[in-house]
Amino acid sequence: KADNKSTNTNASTNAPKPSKEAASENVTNAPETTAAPSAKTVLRIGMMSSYDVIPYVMINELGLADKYNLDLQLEVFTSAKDRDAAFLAGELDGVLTDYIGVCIYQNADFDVKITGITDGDYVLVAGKSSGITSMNDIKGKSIAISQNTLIDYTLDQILAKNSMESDSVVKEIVPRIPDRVELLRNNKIDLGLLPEPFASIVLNDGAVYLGSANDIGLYPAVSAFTKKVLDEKSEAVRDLYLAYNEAVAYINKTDISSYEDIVIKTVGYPEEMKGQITIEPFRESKLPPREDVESAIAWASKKELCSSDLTYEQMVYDVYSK
Amino acid sequence: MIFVQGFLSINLIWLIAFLLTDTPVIPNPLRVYQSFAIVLKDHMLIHILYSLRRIGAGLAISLIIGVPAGILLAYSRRANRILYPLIYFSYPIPKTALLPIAMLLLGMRDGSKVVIMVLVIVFQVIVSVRDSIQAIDKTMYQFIKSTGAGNLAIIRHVTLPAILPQLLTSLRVSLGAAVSILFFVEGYGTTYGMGYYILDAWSRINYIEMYIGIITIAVIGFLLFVSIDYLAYRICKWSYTGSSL
Amino acid sequence: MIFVQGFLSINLIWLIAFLLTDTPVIPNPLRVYQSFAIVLKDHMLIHILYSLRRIGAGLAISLIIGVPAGILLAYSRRANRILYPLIYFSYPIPKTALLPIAMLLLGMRDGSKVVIMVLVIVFQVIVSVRDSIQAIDKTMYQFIKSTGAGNLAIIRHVTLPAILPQLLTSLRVSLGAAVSILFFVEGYGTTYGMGYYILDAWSRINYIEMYIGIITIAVIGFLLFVSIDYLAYRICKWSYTGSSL
Amino acid sequence: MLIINDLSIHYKSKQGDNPVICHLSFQLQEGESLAILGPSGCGKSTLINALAGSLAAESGTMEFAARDQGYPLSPKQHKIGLIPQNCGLLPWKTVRENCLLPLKIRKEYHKNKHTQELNRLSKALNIQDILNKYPNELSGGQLQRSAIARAFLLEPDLLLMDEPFSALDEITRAEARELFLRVWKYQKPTTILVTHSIEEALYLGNILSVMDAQGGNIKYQKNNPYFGQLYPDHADYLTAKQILRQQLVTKEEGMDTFE
Amino acid sequence: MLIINDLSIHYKSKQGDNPVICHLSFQLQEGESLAILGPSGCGKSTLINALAGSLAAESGTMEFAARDQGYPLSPKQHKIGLIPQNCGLLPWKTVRENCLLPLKIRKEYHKNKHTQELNRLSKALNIQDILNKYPNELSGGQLQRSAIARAFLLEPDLLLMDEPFSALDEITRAEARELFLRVWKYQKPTTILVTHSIEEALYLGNILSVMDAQGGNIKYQKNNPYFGQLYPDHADYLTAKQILRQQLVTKEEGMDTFE
Ligand SMILES: Nc1ncnc2c1ncn2[C@@H]1O[C@H](COP(=O)(O)OP(=O)(O)OP(=O)(O)O)[C@@H](O)[C@H]1O
Ligand SMILES: Nc1ncnc2c1ncn2[C@@H]1O[C@H](COP(=O)(O)OP(=O)(O)OP(=O)(O)O)[C@@H](O)[C@H]1O
Ligand SMILES: [Mg+2]
Ligand SMILES: [Mg+2]
Repeated sequence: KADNKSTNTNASTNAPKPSKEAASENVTNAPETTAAPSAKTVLRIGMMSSYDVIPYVMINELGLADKYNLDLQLEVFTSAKDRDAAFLAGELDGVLTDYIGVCIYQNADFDVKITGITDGDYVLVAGKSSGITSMNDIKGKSIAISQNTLIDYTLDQILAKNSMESDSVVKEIVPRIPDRVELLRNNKIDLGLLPEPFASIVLNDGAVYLGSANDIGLYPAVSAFTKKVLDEKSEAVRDLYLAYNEAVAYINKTDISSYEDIVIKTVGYPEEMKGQITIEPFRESKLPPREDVESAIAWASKKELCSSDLTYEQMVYDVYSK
Repeated sequence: MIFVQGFLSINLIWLIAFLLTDTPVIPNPLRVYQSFAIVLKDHMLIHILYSLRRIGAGLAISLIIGVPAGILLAYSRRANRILYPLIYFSYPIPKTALLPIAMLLLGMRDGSKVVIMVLVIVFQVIVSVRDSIQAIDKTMYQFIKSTGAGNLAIIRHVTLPAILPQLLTSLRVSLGAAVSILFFVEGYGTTYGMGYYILDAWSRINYIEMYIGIITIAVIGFLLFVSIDYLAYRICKWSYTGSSL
Repeated sequence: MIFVQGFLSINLIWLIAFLLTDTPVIPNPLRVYQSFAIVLKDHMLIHILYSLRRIGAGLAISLIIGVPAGILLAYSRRANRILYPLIYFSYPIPKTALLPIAMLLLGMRDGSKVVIMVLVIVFQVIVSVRDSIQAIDKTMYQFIKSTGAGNLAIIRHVTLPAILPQLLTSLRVSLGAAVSILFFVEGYGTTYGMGYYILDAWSRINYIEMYIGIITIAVIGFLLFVSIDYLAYRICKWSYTGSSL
Repeated sequence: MLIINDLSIHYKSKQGDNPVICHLSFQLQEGESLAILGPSGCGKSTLINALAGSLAAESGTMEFAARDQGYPLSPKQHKIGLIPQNCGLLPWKTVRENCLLPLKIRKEYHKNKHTQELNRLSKALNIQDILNKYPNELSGGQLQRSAIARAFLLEPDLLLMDEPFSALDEITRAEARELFLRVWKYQKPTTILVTHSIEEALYLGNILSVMDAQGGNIKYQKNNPYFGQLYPDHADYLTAKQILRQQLVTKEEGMDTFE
Repeated sequence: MLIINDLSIHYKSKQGDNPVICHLSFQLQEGESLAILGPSGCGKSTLINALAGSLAAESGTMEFAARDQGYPLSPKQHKIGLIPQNCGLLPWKTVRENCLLPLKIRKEYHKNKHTQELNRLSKALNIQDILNKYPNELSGGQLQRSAIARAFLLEPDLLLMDEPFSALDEITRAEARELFLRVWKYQKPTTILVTHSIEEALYLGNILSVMDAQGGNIKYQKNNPYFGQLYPDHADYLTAKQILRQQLVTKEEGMDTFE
C-alpha cells in the first residue's frame, strides 16, 4: 500500500487543484459500497502514456477513487510488450488497450474482456517536405508504424475507406512513436499515423493533416479486464466506470485551463504547447459497437493473430449486467 | 583533471555534431547545460539513487554467484561436465526476452529488474572468471600445494589474487552492461531511476531532458569507473611495482 | 555430446517450471518442439542468416577498432591522455538511447543496426585489451627489445600472443552482448532476423513461437561459443601444454 | 623414513606421453641428507615436485614417517619444506608474506616466535632490506635467498631443495651452505638436495646419488665420508669427485661431440 | 669498442627511487670478453638489461662501435645477443621459433644456413629433441641451453650473458663453455659475461672485474692471463682465485655474521 504513491500519477503541487465540490455535483448515482471504507479495493491498470489516460488520471485527481472506495493504481509502461508481460504475469487487473490487443489476448488463451471504450484519435499526417498534400498522393509512400497493432489496423481501415489496398503504402516497422516522429520530421519517412500528443507536435511543425481514425468513425481503443478480475471484483470495476463517467463529465464541462497541467504531464505534451491544447469531448464509457469489434476480429484473423471463430460475445463483458 | 578532459572532449564532439546537423535530436549542448539547473529539481538525486541501488544489487548478486561458479567450473571436472553445457547454452539466450517469466515469478518491481540484470551480467562474470583461471601459470600452484593447502587456501592465496586484475576488468565491462540494461528494466513498473528518466523524456520528445539524463548517467558511470581503477591500483599493488619498462 | 547434455538440462528445468506454474508464459516444452516443424517453414534459415550477418559485421568492426585502440591506450602515454577520459566517459552512456541519432544519420537499415552494436561492443573490447596488456609480465618484453624489434614486431610477437586468451574471453563476452543487442536493433526497420522473429512473436503473445526463436538463438550461440573454444584450443596450443597439474 | 617404491611419472602432452621417471625405488633414513646429481633434464625437478605433492605420480607409492606421523607421504600430513628451482614466490605477496604463508596455511604461525626467527634467518641470508618488497622487484639471487628463508622458517620434517644455491655468488653461497648445515644439525629434517655442483653435493649430502639421463633411475649411490667438510685435503676426496664426474657423463654425449 | 660513460640506473617504485647503478664508467675493446663477478643483488643483471636496451638509463651514455656501425649503442643499430638470467624464452613459441625469432625480426633469416647452424648448435648443446617443445615443457637447464643456442645463432656483435650456465650440470656446463670459446674465437663478439663462478670467470673472461655491492661500480678490474686455460697448475692461479674471492666479500657482512 505504501508504494502506490510512487505509481499514482500525482499532479504537481503548483497546478491549480480542481475543485472536488465541482466534481461531486455531477454525481447522480451514489455508489452502493458494501465494503468498509477502510478496505479499498485495489485496481491495477496498465497503460501507455497517451491521451486516453486523461479521465483515469482525473479519477484520482478529483478524489473520485476515494469516493468509490477504490485504490486505483495506474501503471505506466513504455512498451506494449512490457505491459502485456506484466498483465500475463498477473501484475495487472486491467489494461488500456484496443480491439487488436484483446484479439491477441484471446488467441493466447488469456481471457480478457472489453469492458469499456476510451477516446483517442490517430491522425494520418504527411511530412512537411514530402510533397504529399492529400490522400491521393500517398500511394507507394513510406510510413512508419508498429506491426500487428491498432495502428496497423487503423491504417488499413483508413486506406480501405480511400479505396486503397493495405500494401499500397510501404510499411516500415519502428516500434517507438517518438522515433517515428523524428523520422517524419527529418524526411526519412513520408507518412505517420500518430496519436496525441505527437500528432499536434508534428502538425504544429508544418506536417500535413490527411485524415484520422475518428474521421472515419473508428474508435479502436478500449479498456479491458481479465475475466478472473471481473468475476472477483465486479463491483469495483463497475464503480470504476461510474467514476470514469463522472471524470468525463467534469472534463467535458470544465474549461481546460483548470486541469491543463495534469493533461500536459499525463499525455506528455511539450511545455511550449501550454495554452494551445484542446480537448475533444470524451464519451461516457460503454461497450463498443458490434460491427467495429467484428471488423477488427476479421482483420486480426486474416493476419493470423486470432481465430476467425472469435465472437463479439467472447470479446466483451457488460459490467452493469450484474 | 581527467574528468574535465573527457567531459570537454565529448562536448566538443557533440558541439561539432550539433553544428553539422540540424535536427532536434542533437540539441545545442549549451542549451542542455543551461537547462540543467531547472531540471535538478526533478528529484534527480532520487532517480540516481534508485538506479544505483539496482545496479549495486545486480552487480553484487552477479559477483556472489558468478565468481564461485567460475571457480567451480575451472577446477572441478564434474562441475564442468554439468555446468559447462548449461552455461554455454543459456548465455546466448536474450535475457530481455525472459521478461515475461521474470515478471511472473518476481513481479514488476525491483525483483524482476534485478533478476534480469543479474541474468545478463552473471554469465559474463562466470565466463571471464573461468577463462582467467585457466590462464593462470601452472607453476603458481606448485609451491602452495607443497604446504598442504586445501582447496580453499589455494583459491584464497593463488586463484583470487591471480585473477583479480581480470576480475576488475570484468567488473568494468559488467558495469557498462548494467547501465545499458538499466535502460530496459526501468521502462516498466517504476517512475524512478535514470533509465526511466531518459525513457520518459524520450517518449515526450524532450531531447534536452533526455540528454541531461544521458550526461548524468555518463558522469556517474565515469565516477564508478574511476573508482574501480583506483581500487585496482590499491589492491593490485604488486603488479604496479617493478614496472620501470 | 556436450550439446545434448546442455540441451537436455535446460529443457528439464523448463519442464519442471512448466509443471509448477500454470500460465501461458511458460508453455510446455514438448508442445514447443512439436511446433518446431510447422515453424521451420517460416524462413527460419533466412532469419538466422540475417542475424548472423549483423553479428558478424558488428563483432568484426568492433575488433578492428577495439584491438588497436586498446593497444594504443595501453602503450602510448599521449593516446592514453586523450582517449582514456573519452572512453571512460562514453562507455557508460546507454548506447540504445542514441538510436534516434543513429537512425537519422544512417537510416533504419543495417547501417544504424551495426553501428549501435559496435558502440555497445567496442568499449568492452577496448577496455579488456587495455587491461590485459597492462597485466602482461614486464619481463616478457626484455628479450624482444634486445633484438631491436620495433613496436609492430613487439605487438606481433609479444602483445598479441600474450593477450590472445583474454581476447578470446572478450570475444565470448562480446558475442553474448551482440546477441542481446540484436534483440534491440532488429526491432525496427527490418522483418528479418532472429531478434525480429522473437519480438514479433512476443508482441503477438505467441509464446510458443517466441520460445522457438529463443531456442534457435541459444543453439546458434552455443555453436559459436564452442567454435571459439575450439579456436582457443588451436591457437593457444602453448598454454595447454605442460599442464599436468 | 622416506620409502619410494616403484615410482613412475609421465608428462602428458599432445605429442604423447613423455615418461620421465620409470619404476624408481629408493629409501632414505629419517634425518639423512641425500644429494642428487644428474644431467640436465633427467628428471630431478620432476622427482622433487612429485615428493612435494604438486605433481601426480603415474604409479608407485611414496611413504614417509617422521615424528610418528603415518604414511603415505602427503603435504597435508607432513611438513614439507620446498625450495623449487624457480623459487616459487607468489608475485602478489611481499617476501615477508611469502615466508610466513606456509606457516599460516598450516595454522602454526606464532607471531613473536616466527618474527624473531625470520629476522635471524634474513640477517644470515642478508635479505633484511627486501622483506617488504614484491618478488618482481628482486634480483635472481635475492629471490633464491627468500625461498631458502621460507623453507627453513617452516622447520620442516622433509626438506626438498632444487638447486637452492645456483644463483648465489660464492660468498653468499658459502654462507647459505653453512646456514643449511646449522639448520640441518639442529632440526635434523630428512633432506633431498638437487645440485649441479659436485663439491656442493660432497659438502652437504651424507648420501650421494647420481640420476640416470634416461628413465630417471638412480644409477649410483654411496655414503659420503666428506659430509660437512670444506676442502678436505684428503687425496680420496679428489678421487670421489672424479668418480662422480664420470658418473655424470652419459654414453651418447661426451667431449667427442665437440666437432 | 664499448664505452660506458657516467651511467646511472634507478628503479622507480612506490616506496621511492632505488638507485642501483650510480655513475658507472668503463670501456671494453672490440672483441674482448669481460667477466663480471659481484655479490647477489649488486646490479649485474640491471647493467646487462640496460646494455640490451630493455631498461632505460637515468643518465649517462652507452656507445658501441663494431664493423663501422655508429654509436650510441642501440638494439636497432647493433646486433645484440642476450642470454637473460631468466632465459627469456617466449612461452607461446617453440624452442626452434624462439631461436629463430631474433633473426626474423632483424630480417636476416636464411632458411638453409640457419637451419643447418641451429642443428649444429643444438647438437652441441644436446637440445635436438626439444626444439619443437614449448618452454613450459622444459627443465631449467634445457631452458638455459635453448637461450644459449638462440644467442649464438644470431652471431652477435655484442654478446651479453647473464649467468648463462648456472642451471647446467658440470658435464653440460663444460661442453657449453667450450662451445662459447669456439664461438668467441670464431666470431670475436665483444662479450660481457656475468657469472658467480670464479673459475668460470677465470676461464672465460680475458678481463675480470668485480662489482661493488653498493652503487654498482666496478671496484676491481684486471686482465686475466688464464683465459681459456682449464685447471692451470700455476701457483698464481690459486692466488688469483683467492684475490677475487676476497674482493667479493663486502665489509658489512662476512663469515662473522654467522652466529
Ligand atoms: N611440464 C612439463 N611438461 C612436459 N614435459 C616436461 C615438463 N617439465 C619437464 N618436462 C620434461 O621432463 C624431463 C625432466 O625434467 P626436469 O625438470 O625434471 O629435469 P631436471 O632433472 O630438473 O633438469 P635440470 O637440471 O635442467 O633442471 C625433461 O626432459 C623435460 O623436458
Ligand atoms: N624491477 C625492479 N624493480 C625494483 N628494484 C629492482 C628491480 N629489479 C632489481 N631490483 C633491485 O635492484 C638491485 C640489483 O638487481 P640486479 O637484478 O641487477 O642484481 P644482480 O646483480 O643481477 O643480482 P643476482 O646476482 O642476484 O642476480 C637489487 O637490489 C634488486 O632488489
Ligand atoms: Mg630441474
Ligand atoms: Mg642477476
